[in-house]
Amino acid sequence: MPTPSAARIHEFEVVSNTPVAEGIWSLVMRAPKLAEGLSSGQFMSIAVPGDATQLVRVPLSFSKADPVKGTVETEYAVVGDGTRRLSLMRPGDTSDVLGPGGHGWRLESHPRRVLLVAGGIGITPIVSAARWLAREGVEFDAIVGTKTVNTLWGFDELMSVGVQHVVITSDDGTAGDQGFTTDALEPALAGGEYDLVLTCGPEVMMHKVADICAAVGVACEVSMERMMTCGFGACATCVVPTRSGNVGACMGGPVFDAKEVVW
Amino acid sequence: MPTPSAARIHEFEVVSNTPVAEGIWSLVMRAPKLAEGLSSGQFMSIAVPGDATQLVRVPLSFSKADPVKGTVETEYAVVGDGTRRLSLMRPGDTSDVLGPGGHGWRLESHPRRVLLVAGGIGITPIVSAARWLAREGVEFDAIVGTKTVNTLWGFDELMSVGVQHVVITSDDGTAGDQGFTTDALEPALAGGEYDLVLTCGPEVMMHKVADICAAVGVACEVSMERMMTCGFGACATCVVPTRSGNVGACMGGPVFDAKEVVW
Amino acid sequence: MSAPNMAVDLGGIKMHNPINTAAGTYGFGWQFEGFYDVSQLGAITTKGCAAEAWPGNPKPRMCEVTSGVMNSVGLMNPGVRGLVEQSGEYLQGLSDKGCAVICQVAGHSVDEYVAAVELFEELAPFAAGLEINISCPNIAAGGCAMGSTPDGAAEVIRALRPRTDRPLLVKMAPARVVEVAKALEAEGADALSVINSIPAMSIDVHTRRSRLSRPTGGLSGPCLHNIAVRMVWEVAHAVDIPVNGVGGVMSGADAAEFILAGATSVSVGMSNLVRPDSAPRILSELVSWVEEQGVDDVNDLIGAFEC
Amino acid sequence: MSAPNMAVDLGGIKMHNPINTAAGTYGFGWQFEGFYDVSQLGAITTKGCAAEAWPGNPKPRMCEVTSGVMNSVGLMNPGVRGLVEQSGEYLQGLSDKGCAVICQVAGHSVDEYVAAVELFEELAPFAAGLEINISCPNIAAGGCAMGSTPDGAAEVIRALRPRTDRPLLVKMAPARVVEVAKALEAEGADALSVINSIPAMSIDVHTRRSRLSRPTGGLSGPCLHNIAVRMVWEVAHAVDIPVNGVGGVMSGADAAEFILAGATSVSVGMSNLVRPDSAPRILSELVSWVEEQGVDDVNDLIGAFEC
Ligand SMILES: Cc1cc2nc3c(=O)[nH]c(=O)nc-3n(C[C@H](O)[C@H](O)[C@H](O)COP(=O)(O)OP(=O)(O)OC[C@H]3O[C@@H](n4cnc5c(N)ncnc54)[C@H](O)[C@@H]3O)c2cc1C
Ligand SMILES: Cc1cc2nc3c(=O)[nH]c(=O)nc-3n(C[C@H](O)[C@H](O)[C@H](O)COP(=O)(O)OP(=O)(O)OC[C@H]3O[C@@H](n4cnc5c(N)ncnc54)[C@H](O)[C@@H]3O)c2cc1C
Ligand SMILES: Cc1cc2nc3c(=O)[nH]c(=O)nc-3n(C[C@H](O)[C@H](O)[C@H](O)COP(=O)(O)O)c2cc1C
Ligand SMILES: Cc1cc2nc3c(=O)[nH]c(=O)nc-3n(C[C@H](O)[C@H](O)[C@H](O)COP(=O)(O)O)c2cc1C
Ligand code: FES
Ligand code: FES
Repeated sequence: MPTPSAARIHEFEVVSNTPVAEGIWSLVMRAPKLAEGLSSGQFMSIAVPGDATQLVRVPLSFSKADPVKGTVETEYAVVGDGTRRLSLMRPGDTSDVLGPGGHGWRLESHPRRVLLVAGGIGITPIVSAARWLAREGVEFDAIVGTKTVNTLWGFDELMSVGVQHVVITSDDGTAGDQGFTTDALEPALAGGEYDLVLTCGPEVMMHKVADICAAVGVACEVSMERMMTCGFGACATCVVPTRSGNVGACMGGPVFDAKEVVW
Repeated sequence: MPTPSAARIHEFEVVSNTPVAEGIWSLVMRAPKLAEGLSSGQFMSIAVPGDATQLVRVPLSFSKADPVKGTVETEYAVVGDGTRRLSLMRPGDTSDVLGPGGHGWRLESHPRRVLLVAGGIGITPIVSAARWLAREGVEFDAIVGTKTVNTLWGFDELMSVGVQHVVITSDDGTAGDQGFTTDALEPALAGGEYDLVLTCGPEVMMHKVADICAAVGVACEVSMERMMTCGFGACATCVVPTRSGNVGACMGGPVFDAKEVVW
Repeated sequence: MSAPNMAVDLGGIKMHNPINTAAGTYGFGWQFEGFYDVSQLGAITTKGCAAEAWPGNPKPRMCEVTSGVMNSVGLMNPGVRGLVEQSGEYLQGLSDKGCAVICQVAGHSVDEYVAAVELFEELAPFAAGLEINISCPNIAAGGCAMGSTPDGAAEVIRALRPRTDRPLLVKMAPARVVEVAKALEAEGADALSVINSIPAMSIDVHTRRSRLSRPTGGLSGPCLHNIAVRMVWEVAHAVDIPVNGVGGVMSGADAAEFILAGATSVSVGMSNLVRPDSAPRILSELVSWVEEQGVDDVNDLIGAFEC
Repeated sequence: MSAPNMAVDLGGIKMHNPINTAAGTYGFGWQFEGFYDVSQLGAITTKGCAAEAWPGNPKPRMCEVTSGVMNSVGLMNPGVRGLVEQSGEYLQGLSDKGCAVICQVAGHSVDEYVAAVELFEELAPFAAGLEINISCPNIAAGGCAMGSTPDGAAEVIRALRPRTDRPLLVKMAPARVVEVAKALEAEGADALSVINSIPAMSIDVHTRRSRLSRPTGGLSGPCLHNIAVRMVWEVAHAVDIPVNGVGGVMSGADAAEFILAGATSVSVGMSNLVRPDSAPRILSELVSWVEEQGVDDVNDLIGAFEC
């Protein structure tokens, strides 16, 4: 039989849940088995309480899984009703979470130096990637894009885990360079230092990142977002068109080899 | 134009909400305008939070409205999901309530002495009636029926407001006399002291009370329960068949002249 | 920016804004006067009335289900004469204030519909239009049974059309809507109300009995909203007469969805019952949406859904 | 008291209990093996497969609505060969453990249905029955378009009946269910699955666009449960072949409602997706209910609704 998802249902308890930037919250939950099982780039699907008419779980990446403390941390943008209700959860509140979900970052190319490219809330799995690269002893730099200075999160986290060099870009120039991550990407790749780019952010951004990498021949992995109903491969609502056909983002992804994706 | 309901939407805050007998809770809420407006035998419809799939309000009678403190008290039986969720409300929690609803006790016969007959949770508007009769200076006695001693509530309240004589009946004989309220009613009416009976309880009980009163020629008012959707006369889901046709319990009732009801 | 035009024309019924009420959830209008000034709505639709009074069905007439209610009221009504006696003066006043009064018409047979329409013609000068209910799921004859096939629906309107010059709306059942709508348009209906409650069933699994006094009832509420939006869209594409969207409207966004799908007006139903001040709130949310959309006339948004 | 008999016979498909799964919400079964032993269910129904693989529709394929989801997956599937290659061994094992494997069959035309059935005959010895999906709301041809009229539905089954001796279930659209069911019975269908998701529409009122990649999608979930119960009841009264109840089953009580309304078996759908361990929980709740009802055979409760 094909391999079923490794996801299980885990009860969790909120340890902390606080705003860390404009519209962005950081949730730390206690869920020991999940914390052990998650590998970087995977995701989890949270049953958010508070509105019994809304049954679908909210899929989120994580920035840190701490198997020792048994905790998982995620940063999320409040964009609609599910994430708004999530932001209302208080320390001690409980619910359940399904995970670990899908395929994480692959590093199949055994890179020597990695460039991380995050757009907006795409920073969450990028911070996780940074922690993991640091653990693996792979050097890395980062480009972090934000709308404006108030919506920026992740710089301190990247620094603390040992990023070498970070370029910040902002749409309005209030933080770092004015412009998009992709503006910073071309010059960064010009030096030829990188043999892998990991990226997460708006799909248009990731598409452009993928194109730029392809043009200069650098491997690229993208973390794709889709409307997910189940999160474990049963419903086919989350597919990403790839060169080998439609592939479910919740099992074959969310991380894909950028060359495989048909944008 | 015919007279619309006097009901309005009132925000309320829970003052206390505690179990007072097996399966019976007492809720005190602060809702000053409602407390001023309610007259005995009327009802209110509470929007109970906690399950967004359940939109219909829970209609409840009240046992005490205190215009000075601005509070309203009700005793309710936890019988299903709405009342279960109501029992989860904590002091300080808020929601809204629609009221006052309908017609209360009428006393149209200008009684000298009244007999109150309560079955089960029907005690709530009966305690309110007792307070009101006491205020009006009308003497009254009571028959209170309960399943068993643990589900009994209201005896102390009736005593404290000056009931002259109370007969308790219980299905299993654990409190007062074993039997039904109606077993106690016939002997009570035999003396000819009463010129009005007010009753609330299961419909079969009220029907029997009405028949007994009719047989001995004593006026009787009954407080009827119906599935209510609106509580203010707009939907016709709550009708009671009467000699003058179907009448909405939420506007023409919940209190009806027993002689009018077609059982 | 000046306030956008909200006035719409529902097949000859002039409404100063698109918000209407759903028959059976709004009594005869005056029930809501304690909560707000009803004349601010574009129209109200009164409870379906037949030529003679109907007693309706036994209790229980309502049960609550997931995100909705089921009812089996069975068109209990005071008859056209009863309506006019009890509420005629109020409705005339409402009409004088510029709120369109739509009177719903009930019947068990073509003859009964004819008799009711003739009585409305005679007694109800305040009626801006008549809504023919051929879709009540809770009566043994007439209603749903007639309104669920193109032939049955057409037969009723064919008989009524010559009896009145007033705008005739038809309240449609949630069945075969495209075929039925075309048949109704061909018979001269001026507008279509889409949809009535959906026949449904709720069983108490402990007693094995229906939670209503009849085996089935009509389902209302947000649970069916997206089904109704689809039906409005289908009907609006199939016919040239305007559509009044009905079903699960709890917010201005829900009303806007109907308008984008092709509805000229929108009826608030169950929402009136659970929160009596819903309709004016929904109206003001709708006005805000029209403003946000940057148009100066709500009519520019009717059917403006982009595929 | 000994445990009640839960085994039922769905038109020749032997199930050791009445719990089945709804096509499209259960993958090919193995997706759930991480959560529980799938063979404890009475049956599973696999994702609709056509003779050749289908890519399905573009994104977004899902949006959430009040107490439900809408999907426009469009029957993306690996084709019968793909199913057998990827999942055939697993499904054979499941069948060997006593869980009935029902394979759903998709097509855009009668010929495509025939081709798919012939492939299943050839390649899928594990199939206890075939469920013909003539009710997918998300494909341009076939599906709903064929299954919504008695003639269209009959035509498909007339062509398939001679090609297989296996039990043929038909997955019905939520439209004209009595007429369609009778037509299907007359053509030799062995059982009917009632209902597929209901065509619905959800519009983002800010962008004026559909929240799916197509204008409409299929609505699933508790929002439509009571509509489905009514349809099961109507169909069960209209035909003599057994019915599999589908729609909004989230609990044992929901399943029990279907059984009382006349269903022989019950499919769990959307509930699988939001809580992957739903089906065995629903089964155990159903067993408790049968015990509470004081019968020793679930078959005594089929259609035991009292009017
Ligand atoms: C694998 C994966 C990882 C993700 N990681 C993160 C993360 O770390 N931080 C973060 O802020 N967001 C993340 N997202 C996005 C997040 O799931 C959505 O923002 C969230 O579901 C929105 O829910 P809502 O009810 O608040 O908003 P809604 O009002 O429902 O929708 C707002 C927008 O969110 C998106 N969305 C809604 N529901 C889903 C769903 N079930 N699946 C996918 N997208 C949806 C839609 O594009 C929609 O337009 C991730 C999504 C996926 C698929
Ligand atoms: C005018 C009036 C006054 C009432 N006063 C009291 C009171 O003081 N104390 C008290 O305990 N109960 C009172 N009730 C009954 C109370 O409304 C129901 O017990 C309550 O609504 C049950 O809701 P639920 O969700 O807990 O139960 P459900 O699971 O919904 O139903 C349990 C039972 O409660 C009844 N019920 C449910 N909903 C309604 C409704 N909307 N209207 C009427 N009956 C319903 C039904 O008979 C049902 O079988 C009163 C009812 C009315 C109409
Ligand atoms: C209690 C109740 C009574 C109703 N009575 C009628 C009626 O008399 N005539 C009618 O056409 N529809 C009637 N309906 C249906 C509504 O008019 C409306 O079509 C349906 O409820 C869907 O809209 P909603 O979801 O906004 O309520 C009734 C609905 C309810 C809840
Ligand atoms: C994501 C998704 C995919 C579906 N795919 C199919 C399918 O391939 N074939 C089919 O007959 N029904 C399909 N359905 C419909 C279900 O089988 C079922 O009939 C419907 O969802 C109602 O049941 P529920 O409310 O329990 O989900 C699908 C439903 C969903 C939510
Ligand atoms: S979300 Fe269900 S298959 Fe991916
Ligand atoms: S509850 Fe609506 S009329 Fe009485």
